[in-house]
Amino acid sequence: MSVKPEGFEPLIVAFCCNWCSYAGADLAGTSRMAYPTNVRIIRVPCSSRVNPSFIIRAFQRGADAVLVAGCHPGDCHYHSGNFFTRRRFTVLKQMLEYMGIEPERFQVRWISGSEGAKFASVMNNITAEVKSLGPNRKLRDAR
Amino acid sequence: MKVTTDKINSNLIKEVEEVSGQKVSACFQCAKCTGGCPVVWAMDVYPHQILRYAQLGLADELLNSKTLWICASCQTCDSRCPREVDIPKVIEALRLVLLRARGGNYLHPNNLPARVLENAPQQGLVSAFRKYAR
Amino acid sequence: MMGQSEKLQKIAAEALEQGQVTMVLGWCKKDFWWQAPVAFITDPASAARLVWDPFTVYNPVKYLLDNHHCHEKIGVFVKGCDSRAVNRLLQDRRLEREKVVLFGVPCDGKTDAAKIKAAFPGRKISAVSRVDEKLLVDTDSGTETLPAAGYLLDKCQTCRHPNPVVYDVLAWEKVEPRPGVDDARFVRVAAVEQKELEERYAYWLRQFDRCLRCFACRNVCAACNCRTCIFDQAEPRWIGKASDLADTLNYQIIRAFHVAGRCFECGECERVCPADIPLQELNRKLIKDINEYFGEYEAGLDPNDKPPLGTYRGEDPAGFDES
Amino acid sequence: MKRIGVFLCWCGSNIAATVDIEETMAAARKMPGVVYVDHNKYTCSEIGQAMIREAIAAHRLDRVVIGSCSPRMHENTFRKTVEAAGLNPFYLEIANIREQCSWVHKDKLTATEKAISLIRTAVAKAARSEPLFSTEMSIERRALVIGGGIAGIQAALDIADAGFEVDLVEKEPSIGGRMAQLDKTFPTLDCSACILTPKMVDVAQHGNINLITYSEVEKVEGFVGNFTVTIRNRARSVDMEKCTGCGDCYAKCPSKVDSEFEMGLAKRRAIYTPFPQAVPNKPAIDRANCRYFTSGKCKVCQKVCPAGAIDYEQQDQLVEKKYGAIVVATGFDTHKLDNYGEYAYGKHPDVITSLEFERLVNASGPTGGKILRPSNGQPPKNVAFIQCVGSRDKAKGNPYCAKICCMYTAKHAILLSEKVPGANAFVFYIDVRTPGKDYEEFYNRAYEECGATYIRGNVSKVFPDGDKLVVRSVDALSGALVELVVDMVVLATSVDARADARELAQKLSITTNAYNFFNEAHPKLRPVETQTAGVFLAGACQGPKDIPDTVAQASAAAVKVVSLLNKESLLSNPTVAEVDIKLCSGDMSCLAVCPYGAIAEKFIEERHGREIRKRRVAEVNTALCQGCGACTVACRPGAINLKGFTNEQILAEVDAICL
Amino acid sequence: MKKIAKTKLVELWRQLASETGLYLPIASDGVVNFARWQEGAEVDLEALNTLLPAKKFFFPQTETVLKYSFSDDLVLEDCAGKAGEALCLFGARPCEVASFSMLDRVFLGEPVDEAYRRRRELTTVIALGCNDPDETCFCGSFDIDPGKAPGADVLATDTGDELVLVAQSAKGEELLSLLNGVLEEATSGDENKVKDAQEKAKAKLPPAPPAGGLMEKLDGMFEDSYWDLLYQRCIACGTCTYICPTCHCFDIQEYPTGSRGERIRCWDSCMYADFTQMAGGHNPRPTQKERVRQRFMHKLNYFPRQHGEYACVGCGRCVRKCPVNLDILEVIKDLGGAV
Repeated sequence: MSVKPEGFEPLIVAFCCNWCSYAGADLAGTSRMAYPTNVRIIRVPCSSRVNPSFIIRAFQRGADAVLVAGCHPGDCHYHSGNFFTRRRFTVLKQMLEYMGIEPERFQVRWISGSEGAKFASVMNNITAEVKSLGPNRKLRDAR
Repeated sequence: MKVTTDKINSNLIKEVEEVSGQKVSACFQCAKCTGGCPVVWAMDVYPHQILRYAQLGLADELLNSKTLWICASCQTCDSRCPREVDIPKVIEALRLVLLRARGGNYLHPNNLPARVLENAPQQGLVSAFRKYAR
Repeated sequence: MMGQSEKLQKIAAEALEQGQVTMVLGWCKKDFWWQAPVAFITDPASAARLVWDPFTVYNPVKYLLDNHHCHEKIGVFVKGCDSRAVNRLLQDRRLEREKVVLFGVPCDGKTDAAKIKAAFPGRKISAVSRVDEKLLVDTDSGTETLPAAGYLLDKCQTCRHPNPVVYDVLAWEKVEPRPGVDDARFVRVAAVEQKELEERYAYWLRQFDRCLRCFACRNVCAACNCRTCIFDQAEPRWIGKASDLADTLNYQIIRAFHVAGRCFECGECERVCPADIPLQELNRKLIKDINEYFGEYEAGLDPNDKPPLGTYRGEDPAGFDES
Repeated sequence: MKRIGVFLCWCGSNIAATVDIEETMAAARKMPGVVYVDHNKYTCSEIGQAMIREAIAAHRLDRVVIGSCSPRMHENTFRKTVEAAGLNPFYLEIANIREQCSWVHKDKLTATEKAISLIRTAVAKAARSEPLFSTEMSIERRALVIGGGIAGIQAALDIADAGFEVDLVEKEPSIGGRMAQLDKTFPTLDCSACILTPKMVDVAQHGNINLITYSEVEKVEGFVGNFTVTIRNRARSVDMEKCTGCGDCYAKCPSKVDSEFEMGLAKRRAIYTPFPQAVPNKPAIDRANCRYFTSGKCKVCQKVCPAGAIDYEQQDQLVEKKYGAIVVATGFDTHKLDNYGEYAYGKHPDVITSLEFERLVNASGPTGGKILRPSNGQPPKNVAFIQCVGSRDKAKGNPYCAKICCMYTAKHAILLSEKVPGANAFVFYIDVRTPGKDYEEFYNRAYEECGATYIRGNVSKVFPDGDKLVVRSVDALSGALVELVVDMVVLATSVDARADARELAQKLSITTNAYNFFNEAHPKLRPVETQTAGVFLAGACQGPKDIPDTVAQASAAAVKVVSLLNKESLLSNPTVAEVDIKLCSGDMSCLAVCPYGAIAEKFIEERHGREIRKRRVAEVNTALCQGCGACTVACRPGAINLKGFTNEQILAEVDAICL
Repeated sequence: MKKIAKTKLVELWRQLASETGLYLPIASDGVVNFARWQEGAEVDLEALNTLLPAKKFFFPQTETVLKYSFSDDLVLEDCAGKAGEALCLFGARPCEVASFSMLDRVFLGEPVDEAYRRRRELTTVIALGCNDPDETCFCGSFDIDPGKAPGADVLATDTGDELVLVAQSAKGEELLSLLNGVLEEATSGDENKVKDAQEKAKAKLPPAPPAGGLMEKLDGMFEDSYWDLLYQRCIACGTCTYICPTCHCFDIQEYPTGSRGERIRCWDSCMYADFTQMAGGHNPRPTQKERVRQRFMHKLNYFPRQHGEYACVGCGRCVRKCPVNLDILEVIKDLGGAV
C-alpha cells in the first residue's frame, strides 16, 4: 500500500490541548528545540474535544499521520477530559489497526506544558516513523 | 601548563566523549570523586582534575599522568557523582586513546600460541585485542 | 394445546381488549414463506394476524421511537435481542419504560431462509415451520425435515441471551442458551485479527467497496437512535453524500465507534445489509477491546449502566504509549 | 464571502529571519476570503496594533488573522485590538508562526512553507468564526488561602487588610510553617520567631480572617469567582470553643512521640501543640499515638482538662465553602536522605540536617539554644557543613539548585561562631551563590569575620572514628586532599515539593513541573498566577524560595486576589458549549462527561401537526461551562458544539492543513 | 445466430476483453455484481440479478460533472462531455434491459443528458435470457418476457451446454463479427432449443399480479389512508432505491478543497430524510409516509402518466432485499387485481 518516494515529506496533523501539549509545543519553541516542519498543530481546548471524525477526516484529506496530544492523566485542566480521551482513542486506535492502518499513523501521547523536550522528541520520532512508512494512501479520498 | 584556544578545541575531548560515551562537559568540579577515591594517594592528577584537564584539552598532561594506570575502576566516584559522569569510563577511554595513538599492533591472532587461545578467557582476549591490536 | 402463534394472538388481543395498550407490535406473515415482518396491531380482531415462526427475526423495538408519542401505551413482543434493544432505548432516554408493556418471547433462534433455499436447489418451497429442534419444509415435492440448529441465522448462533432480559409478561417457558456461544462470540474477530496488516486493509476495502450507503445497517440499529444522524447533516458535512470509498470507510468507522460500548449484539446490521458486509466483525471487535481494556461489559442488560465510553477509571490502561 | 485581513509579524528577526515574510504575504493574498495583507516589525507594539485597527476600518475587514507568536502570548492583546476597531474580539485568529515555526525550524524554505500553511489554517478557521459574547457573572468575594506558613500568613493578612474575608486552611494544629522552626533569618539575623509570631497573632485576631487549622482541602469545584471547596476538618478531639489553651492536658499525657516540629530532636505528647507560640494555642490529639485511641484506656487528658474540652467522639467534618479566589501556599518538604549513605545520616547522631541544626540553635529548641552534639551533649569544636546535599545532583537527588542553602549555611557558620566560641566551621561547597540584597556581604562575614573555612569540594564520605567523624574530600582549588576530623556534620538538605503537591494540583486543575512544584502561568510576566484563573501561588510551593521572596510573592498574590475580588462582576468565558435543539436527541451523553455539571436536561414543546409534543433536550449553563468540549465528542449527532472551536472550524482547519 | 459451448466461455471473454471493456456478473465474497472481467474472475451466469443494477453503467452512483479551480481566474472543466468508455455489458437479464428504455426516456428526453448519452452509445449490451425465474420475479406484471430482451444488442440464451447468441442490432452484429474466432454458427436445432428455453422460462414465472389499471386507480389515492399503514414498517434505508434498476433520482453536491473543487452528481433516494429538502430546511415530504408514497406513486402513477409505461420491471430485487419486507409487489397486490 505504501510507496516510498525519495525525499518524501509526510504531513502530520497534531491536535494539541491548549493547556498542556500546545504549551509544551510553545516551550519547545522558546527553548529552540528543533524538530521537522512536517507537523501542523490544531489547537483545541482539551484532548477530549478531539472527535474521532476529525482524525478520519485528516486521513481522508491526505494526512500521513495524526497525533492527539493532551495532558497526562490526572493533570487535565478540566479535571477529567483526558480520561475520556484515553478510553475513546484506545478504542479507536485498536479499531484502526484492526482495519489495517499502521499503528504509527495514529498516535496519542501525553505531553505536559513543561515537556518541551518531549514535544520535540515526539515530533522527531513520529516524523521519522512515518517517513519510513511512506505516504499514506489508506482511508484517503479518491478525489 | 597553559590553556590555549587550540587546546580547548582539540579533538581529544570529542574522542574521549565518543569512546567513553560520557559527557565530560557535564562535570562542574565538585570534586566528590577525588574525595572518595581509595587510590587517590597514589595519583599525580586527581580524578576531578582529569575531567578538568579534559575539559580544557590538556592532552599531554592527561596522557602522561600516572593516574590513568592507577585508577582501579572501583566505581566509588561514579556512584557518588552528582552529574552522572562515569569517571572510570573516561579514564579507560584515555587509556585507549593513548594505546591506540602509540601505533603498535602487538597482537595478531596468528601469533597467539594455541595454548593461550585454549585457556585464555574470552573476555580477556576481546579486551586484549581492543587495546593491543588494530 | 395452544400453538405458539395462538399464544401471542391471545396475549395481544387481551391487552388490546382490556385497554392495557392501544397498539401491539409483533410479527405477521406476508406472501412468501420467509417473510415475517413487524405488524402494527391496533384492534383485537387483527391480533389474529400475529405469528411466531422460524422467520420472526425482525426487531419491533425501534418502531417505538416513531410510535410512542401517539399511544398511551404500546405492547411489544420482545425476543432476547429485542428486549436488549428496549434497554438500549431506556439507557439512551429515548423511551420511557411506563410507555411500553413488554411481552417476552423466549427464542430458540431464527432460521436463515437462504440456507433453506440452498438445501433444496430447484425446488419450490411453500412453507417452513418448526417443531422443537426440527424444521419442516413444505416443497413442491413433499415435506422434508431438517435439524433446526444447522439452519440458524449466523447471528443467532452466537446469541448469549435468547430469553428476554426485561419483560412484563412471558409468553412461555424460558429456553437454555445454545452451548458454546461464548466461544463462538469472537471467533470471526480473531480470524480478522490474525491476518497481516495489509491483508486486513485489503479485506475491509473489499467489503466496504460493496457498501451501497443505503444506511440500512444504521437505520435498523436500535443503538443508532439519534433524531438526526450526524451523517445526514448538510452543515458541517461530515461525509460526502456521493458514494466514495473513503467516505464509506469514514461512515463505517464512526458508525462502529458510535455504537462502541452500546452495541447489544443483535446482529441486525449484518442481517439487513444488502451487500452482506460482515459488520458484526467490526462491532464485536470494539466489544472485545472494551472488555479487555476497561473490564467486561455487556450492553443492553441494565438501563442504569453508564456506557463504557461515557465513564472512566483513573487507573484505566491505555491502548497507546503513555510514557 | 468574508473580508479577511492577514497581518504578519516579523517579531524583529525572531520570525522574519526564518520565515520569508514577502513570500508568505504573497501566498496569503491568494487565500479564499483574504482581501488585505500587511506586515509589521512588531505587531504587538502600539504601531502594529494601530495598523490593524486602521486596516479594519479602511478595508472593511470583518475577520483578522495575525501570524505572530503563540496565541498563549498575545491573544488577549490582539482581541482588544480588533475590539477597539469595532469587531467582535473573537473574529481574531492567531497563526503561531514563532514558537511553532520560526523558533523550531532552521531551513527557511520549509519554514516558510509551514508558515503559509499555518496562516491558511487560521484563515480557514477565521472564515467560520462567529461573534462570541461574554456574560457577567457574580463573584464570591471571599478568598481561600491554603497553607499557614509565612506565605499563607502574609497573603491572608494582605487580603484581609484590603477588606475581604479570608479562610486560611492549615494542615497542622498551628499556623507558622517552616519559618516557625527557624532560629535566625539571613541576611539580617533577625530572630525568626520575633518577626513571625506577631504576624501569627495578627492572623488570629484579624476580623476578616477565619483560621481553619488541622484541616485539608478535599475537593475543589467551580471556577474563578465561584469556587466551591470542600474542606476536611480533621477531628482534633479538642473542642476549640471550650479549650482555654491552659496546657494541663499535654503536661499529663503519658504518650511521648518524636516531635515533628523539633525534627525528632525532642519529644512531644500525643495531645500537643506543635510549639509554645502556636496559633491557635489549642492542642490536638494525635490519634495514632494516643493511648486511649490505640488501646481504649487512658483518658488522662479528659480527666485533667478543667474546661471539659476533650472530645474523643469528634469526627472529621467535610465543610463546603464558596470562594472567588484561591491562594496556594503549601510550602516545601526537605529532601529525604535515603540515597546518601556516604554521609552517615541516621547512622551517627552527630550527622544532622540543617533544619535540625536550626532547632539546636533555637532558644526554644530542645537544647535551649545551645549547640550540643546529640551524641554526648557536649559542644562541638569542629563542625563540617556540607552543601548541596540532594541539590544539583541529577544522579541521586534534585538536579536544580535549592537556592537557600548557601545563605543559611553561611548563617549557620556565623551562628556557630557566636554560640560556641572557638569552634571551627568548615563549609564544603561546589559554588557559593549569593544573589540578593546584602547576601554577598553576609557570606563575606561568615569567612572574614567569623572564621569559617570554605573548602571548594564536595564531601565524598563521612565516617565515624571513635567519637569523632571523619570527613573526606578534596580542596579542588589547591588540589590538596582533605581529611577532617570533626565533632558534628551538618547537611544542607535540598528543598523538595510537598509530597502531596501533585494530588493538590489535580484538585485545583493546576499543573506542576517535573519536580512537582506548581507552575506559574508565565515565568516572567505572570509569576503568581496559574493557568487556572483565580488560583494564585505564593512561596516555596512554586519553587525553592527564601523568606524575602516568599513574602514578596505572597503580597503579590494577595494583590491579584484583591483586584479580582474588587471587581463588580466577572466576564464569563464565551467559548462555551451550545446545544442545537433541532439535532439534540436528549440522550444526555453530554451530561455524563461534563466535569462541571454544566449540562442539564430540559423539556421543550414542539408542534407535530395538530398535537404538541414534549421532548427532552440538553441545556448548557454558560456560567458553569468551562469550554473543554468533552461533550461535543460524546454527542453522537453533533448537536452540541463548542463556540470558538466548532466542528465546522476544526474540520475546516483539517481541510486547510491537508489541502 | 451463433453459439458457444459453456466450457469455452472463458475464451469468449478473453477475446471480448481484448476488444473492449467487458463487464459481467462476478461474485466476490459471495456477492454478485457487474464487474470488469479479468483472468480468473469468478463469473456467475446463474445469478438471477446482480446486487446493484446495471443502470450504474449509464447513470453512475457518483460522477464528477464539473471541476473548477481559482487562483487568479476561475477555471472550469466540463467532465460530462468526456464521460464513458467503450464497453460490453454481458449477462444483463431481460428485466434489466427493459429498465434501460425507461431510463432513456428520462435522460435522453430533452434536455439530453450528455454523459448518459455517451455512455449509452459506447455500451454494447449482451442480454442473458432467464431460464429459472425466482419466486420473487414479477416481470410478467409488466409484460416482460423473461426469455427475451428486445432492447439488447445481443440476446444470449442458455440451452443447457451451450450459449446461443442472437444479434438484435447493428452494434450487436458488429460485436459478434469480432468474435468469429471463438463462436460457432448455430443451427436451426439451436433455434428450437432457444424457443423451448424461452417458453419453459415463461411457464416457470410465478403468476404475476396484473398492473393494468393501477395508474388510474392511484390517481385518486394521494390522500388515501392506505399510505398511513403502508409506511409504518419502513426503516427509511435506501436499499430499495439503490438496487432498483429504474430509480433515477440524483443529487448535486459540491466538493470544495481550498482553491479547487468538484461538482458531483450522485444517486439520491426518496427514502432519505433529506430528499427534496430545501436549503432553508423546509421539506414538502416531511415524514417517511410522504416519501414512501412518493416512491410508489412515482413508479406506478407519475412516471406512466408522463412516459406511458410503469417505472418498474418486476426484477424482484426490492422484494428480496428489503430488510422489512416492504416492496412494490405488495403495493401492486394490495391495489391491483388479485394474483
